[in-house]
Amino acid sequence: MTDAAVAPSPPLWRRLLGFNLLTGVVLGIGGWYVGWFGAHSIVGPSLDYFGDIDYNELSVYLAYIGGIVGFLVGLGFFNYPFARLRGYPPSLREKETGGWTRYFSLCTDHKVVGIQYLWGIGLFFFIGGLNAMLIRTELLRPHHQVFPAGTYLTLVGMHGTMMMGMMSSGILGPFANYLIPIMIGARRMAFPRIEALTFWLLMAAGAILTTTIFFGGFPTGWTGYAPLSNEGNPGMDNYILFFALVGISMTLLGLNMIATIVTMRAPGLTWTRLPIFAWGVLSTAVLMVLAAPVLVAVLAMEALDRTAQTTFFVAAAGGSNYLYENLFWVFGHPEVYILALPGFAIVLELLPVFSRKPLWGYRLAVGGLLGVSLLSWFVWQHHLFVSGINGDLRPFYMLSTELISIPTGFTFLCGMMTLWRGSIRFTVPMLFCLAWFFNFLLGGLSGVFLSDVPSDVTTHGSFFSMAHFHYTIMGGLVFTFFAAIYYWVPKMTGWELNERLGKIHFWTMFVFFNSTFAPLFAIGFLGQPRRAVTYASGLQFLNDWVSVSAFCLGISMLIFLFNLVWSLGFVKKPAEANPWGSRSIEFQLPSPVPVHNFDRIPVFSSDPYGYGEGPPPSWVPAGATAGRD
Amino acid sequence: MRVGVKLVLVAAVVVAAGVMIGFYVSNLTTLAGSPAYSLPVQNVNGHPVVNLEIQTVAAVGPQLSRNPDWVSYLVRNTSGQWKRETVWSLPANATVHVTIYNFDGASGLRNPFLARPQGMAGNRIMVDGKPTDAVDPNEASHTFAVPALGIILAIPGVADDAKDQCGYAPCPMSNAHRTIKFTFHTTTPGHFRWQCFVPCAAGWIDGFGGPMQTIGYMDGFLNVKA
Amino acid sequence: MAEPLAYEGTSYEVVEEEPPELLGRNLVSASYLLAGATAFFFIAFVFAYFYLRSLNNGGMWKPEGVDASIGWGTAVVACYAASALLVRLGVADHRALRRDQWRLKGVVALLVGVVGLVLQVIAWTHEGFGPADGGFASVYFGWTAFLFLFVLGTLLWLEMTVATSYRYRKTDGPPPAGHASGDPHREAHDIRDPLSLVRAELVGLSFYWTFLAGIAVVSWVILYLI
Amino acid sequence: MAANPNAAPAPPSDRTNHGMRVVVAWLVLSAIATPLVAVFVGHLIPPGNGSSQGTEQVFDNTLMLTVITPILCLLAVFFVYGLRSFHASSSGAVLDGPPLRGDSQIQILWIVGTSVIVLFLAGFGTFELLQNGAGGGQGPDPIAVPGGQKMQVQVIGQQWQFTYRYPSLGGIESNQLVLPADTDVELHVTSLDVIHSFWAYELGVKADANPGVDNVAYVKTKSPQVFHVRCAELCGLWHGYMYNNGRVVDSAQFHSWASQQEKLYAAIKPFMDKPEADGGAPFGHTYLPAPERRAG
Repeated sequence: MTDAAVAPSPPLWRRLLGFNLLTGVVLGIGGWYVGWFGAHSIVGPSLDYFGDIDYNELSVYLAYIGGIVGFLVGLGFFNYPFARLRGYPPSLREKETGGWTRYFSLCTDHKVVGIQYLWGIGLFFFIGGLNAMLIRTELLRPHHQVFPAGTYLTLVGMHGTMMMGMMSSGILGPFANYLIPIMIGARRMAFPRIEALTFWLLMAAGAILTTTIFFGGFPTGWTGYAPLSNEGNPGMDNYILFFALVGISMTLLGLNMIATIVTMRAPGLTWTRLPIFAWGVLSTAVLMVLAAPVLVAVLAMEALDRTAQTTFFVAAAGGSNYLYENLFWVFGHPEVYILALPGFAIVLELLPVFSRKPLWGYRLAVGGLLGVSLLSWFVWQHHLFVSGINGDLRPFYMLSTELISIPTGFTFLCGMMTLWRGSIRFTVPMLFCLAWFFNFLLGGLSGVFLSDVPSDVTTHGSFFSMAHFHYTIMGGLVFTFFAAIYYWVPKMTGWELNERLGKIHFWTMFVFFNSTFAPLFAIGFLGQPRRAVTYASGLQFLNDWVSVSAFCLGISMLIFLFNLVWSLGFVKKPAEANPWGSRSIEFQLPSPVPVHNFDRIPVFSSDPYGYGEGPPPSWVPAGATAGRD
Repeated sequence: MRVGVKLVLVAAVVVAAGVMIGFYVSNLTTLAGSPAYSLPVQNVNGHPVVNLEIQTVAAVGPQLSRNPDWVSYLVRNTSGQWKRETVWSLPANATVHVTIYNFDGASGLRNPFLARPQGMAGNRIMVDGKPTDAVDPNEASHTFAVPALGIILAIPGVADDAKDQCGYAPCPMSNAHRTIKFTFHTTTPGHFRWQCFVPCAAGWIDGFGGPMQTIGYMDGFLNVKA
Repeated sequence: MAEPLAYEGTSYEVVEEEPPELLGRNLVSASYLLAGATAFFFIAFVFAYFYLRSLNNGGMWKPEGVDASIGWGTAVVACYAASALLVRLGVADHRALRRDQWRLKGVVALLVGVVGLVLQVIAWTHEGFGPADGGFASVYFGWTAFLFLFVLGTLLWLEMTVATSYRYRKTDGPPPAGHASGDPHREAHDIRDPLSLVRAELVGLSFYWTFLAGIAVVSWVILYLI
Repeated sequence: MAANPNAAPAPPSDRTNHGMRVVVAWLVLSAIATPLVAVFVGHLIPPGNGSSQGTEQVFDNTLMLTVITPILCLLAVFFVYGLRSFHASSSGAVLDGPPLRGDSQIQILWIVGTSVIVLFLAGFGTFELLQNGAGGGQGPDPIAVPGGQKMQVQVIGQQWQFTYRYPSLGGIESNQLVLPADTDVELHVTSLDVIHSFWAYELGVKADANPGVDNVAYVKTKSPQVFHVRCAELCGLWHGYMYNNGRVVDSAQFHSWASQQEKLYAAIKPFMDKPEADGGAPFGHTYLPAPERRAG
């Protein structure tokens, strides 16, 4: 593959004025105004369905479509399709400039996209976290105090939507994009441009959601239930567009992952030799490809309800709010496993390395991941046990929901038996993985209460369910997200992270995470509903406790941020190629990984978990002469 | 890059982030909010008495809002001007005489039960000088309701064919209007929300978007202070 | 110590080349996955159709006068199906190395597809009802609108393959390096013999377009027949 | 401390029967902890004894907590024991552990164990649910209907208040839910605009209020008490303020409250639809969906 990838880079001013983030933002804002005023001047008042209000919904959507198109044009995403429309032949990658500017432009190197994802998602993760801090500030007192009525709802909605939307790609975005091609012995993802597109769509989505505060916010929380969303301010459209873009991004990300894993595995990498992380990515990606389109469809209906005045969700006019609830949760429940499964995979991937034992029960672990992925399609109405939908189907959904704990239990068994009689090293990534067991156990067992209809009557819609999904998603995903960061960032950047700060981060996060969310189980049981700005004055002590813990949790995140900036920006201690003694292939490459990954496509002869089974086999076939002589 | 330069960079990023967070939070704290408006308190026989004069208008007008076509409540301040303030401070254990001038037409109540005046002295209101026990639910233009205090009353609307309809607020008293008077008593201190129950936000589904869900228009607080 | 998998300083010239059929496999698998995603997108509309129909909330599923015209619907879906069929036949031609016949079929398929889109737009304006007229009207307009968008995207993809076939109809061997992505500054192709990919792209496209036409037929059965 | 994966020495053989130790410790701990949890913790779990349904929920929660306790004990024993016994030595080279790749007996045991627990819980939950609906909203066609005479109350949610209509009392309506003690009540929950959720916490009742849907829930009140009603589904601006007290009162008080309410209601009565007794619709107004507008 001869290539112009390492062509000499043009001068800086050319790079700044070319297709990059700067032009993307400028054209994006320009496109927004073109859409907005274009719609107003062309469409005029005749299509102003809302008569009395001072904006027209159609122009809101045209503005954002203009903005997104402008953004993508500015980044250079339309160059290739236009060349193809004019009949030029396909090519794999955009002209790469090298240097730091490639992180701010359309770059088709999967390693660059992985790092872009890490920082981009990190940014929005911290914005979501900031919202959580503001929510807890408001809940210091049992009645309104800091934010005006309505704003609290916007905060809750932004926190939930941001976290759900962004963290869906939280592991597949940075780590799978970076690692999957390496782990399967490939030099690229199947579709490098689509890979870049998923990232930049996510960034556009994040910007749209953050700016909802300028358009009145939205009152619906992350679920966006109609018909309340039909009533919402134009800020509601930001929610719809955010989640629709996230849905498109997720679909494409999953598609790219599956295509890559299925078609691009190196010789010898049979399905039973695939790293368990790749299995986790695969099972997640299947959910993404199939579930996210349902989300896009239901949001499309909602957008039509708001613009074209269709009546999908208006009961008095032939629609039904149950339609929204059903379709949303058909996406929504696979979605929570989109969040949880990569966490399982990371735990199972890291435990063998740090207990120096093979992954116990490989096939069972794979079966567990795929079983969760499959079962997650049959449980969605457990979110609607008291909604009055299909009262007679509740026993079925109760059963299917509890059945999911069987494949989830496989992950526990395989993880625990991998630790058993191992030689455990308590490194920072390992600590985060061990914390996963604790958090996910509490999260999973509290889920049993929610899956049981009689218990769910009290716990549904209360802080109990809120605590439950924070234990599973924050305790299950965010902890493993940090495990992955501490484990792989030295490989990705070539610099080590400070271990002492990492341990401080871990222990503060673990303690304050539990101190924040464990009392919420009690608060929920004692009758505090979610998303309500007021609560019974008797619950003030517990709520204050939670708020203070949450602030400490926020400080713990700042410790992490400090570690990141300090280690990667100032200390810059070069990382060893294989700091953890891992047998996985990415650690047999230099840190950071060279642009072409491998000189010669490796040949696999075993899975990467053969600890205690003698020296690892060579990946380079005999007689290979690629590379330096 | 030298360490000093890096430190300056980091500091700049931190400051920029701080400014943006501050901007974000301040934007959130002022989003559709209005400050509490203290009503003048008279003292009658050692007992606090408040006269609350409010106006309900179909279109708040460009003078008072960025959204001139929104329906709104207005309150009269001490200098006799109409202000778009809906968070009102009241003393505890006070008698509040309320006068509502309604310049808006009827939209109709969705739940007719709320047309029964409740929670004020005598469970009865004066409509254009006539004592009234029940308003025709279909004639209701707005309600003034403080659910936590049990106060609910429907405000009858101006007839559609009335002459001299008010356009944009503030509406002069020469425009067609209905006058509603009643009295209620505040008790313990607290924050009590008040709202309108009539789906009167024209253009939104269920008539409950925009001004109906924005403090400063059809919703507000009674901040009862000790 | 085993042979390292990569040296940091290795330049691209010594890196082993990618097998050219890899991208073809990528493309075909992507078309299957895209079909899966598309199916789930439209399943939402199928569900909406049957759900709202069975509920018939407020008797507003299909009020008087709301009935999609089967004539227009048949014409539109027939165009989609014909276009997809032509592409399938074109793939057979391409396999049999009858490139000129494939190009002809490709262009006709493109035109027929565009005619289908135009007919769809005309059909919308000729239905005697609007999107706000109840459950069926919502599903009808939502489904056909998004099918329209999907078809539009597929036709753009078809245009790309047809255009590449036309541009290099007289070219033997690889096109000039500067043609890669239409970027005149390219010094080389990063795909060996990029024109050989037209076949794989066509196979993927043909599968997806047939699938989408199948969805159009399903929509025809559901929206117009039952 | 980078271990060289290529030259890991074989681990020293370990004759200790770790598995037996863990199992014994687990059995002992579970045998102690489970009864303690069942007896002392279970009954503390809300919603309490406010209604038959509430009592059943407490029992249900207690049972699940009891089932969960041994699982928690197993994990606790495993991790406390495992992390103490199996960590790498802090000095010197890191040894590889024994290359155990699976054990079909343990796998089968685990699968059977989890399946039994799961099926038992699902079966038990279904049993509890089918007895009397467990206080949850069941939609317009309830499957778990308690027998006997039931008092009907319609709960009408709107932005942002619940009102309650009593068809058996001439269709009177109230801002506050007042129920007679020791009575089976059939709640018909509906909404006039967006989705709300009627949550009578102490009574163990939760049912979503959906526009155009009649969501039925059952509750059997017990002794007189005050309970709290909150909205449990996000419904807009004043969602957080959509709460009120309700009362369960004895029969005499209930009737005096009803007649008082009837007086207040009399003025508005001409504007309300006719009650069922006079040949009108069952709930006086068109809020309750007609039979063909079933949801599900």
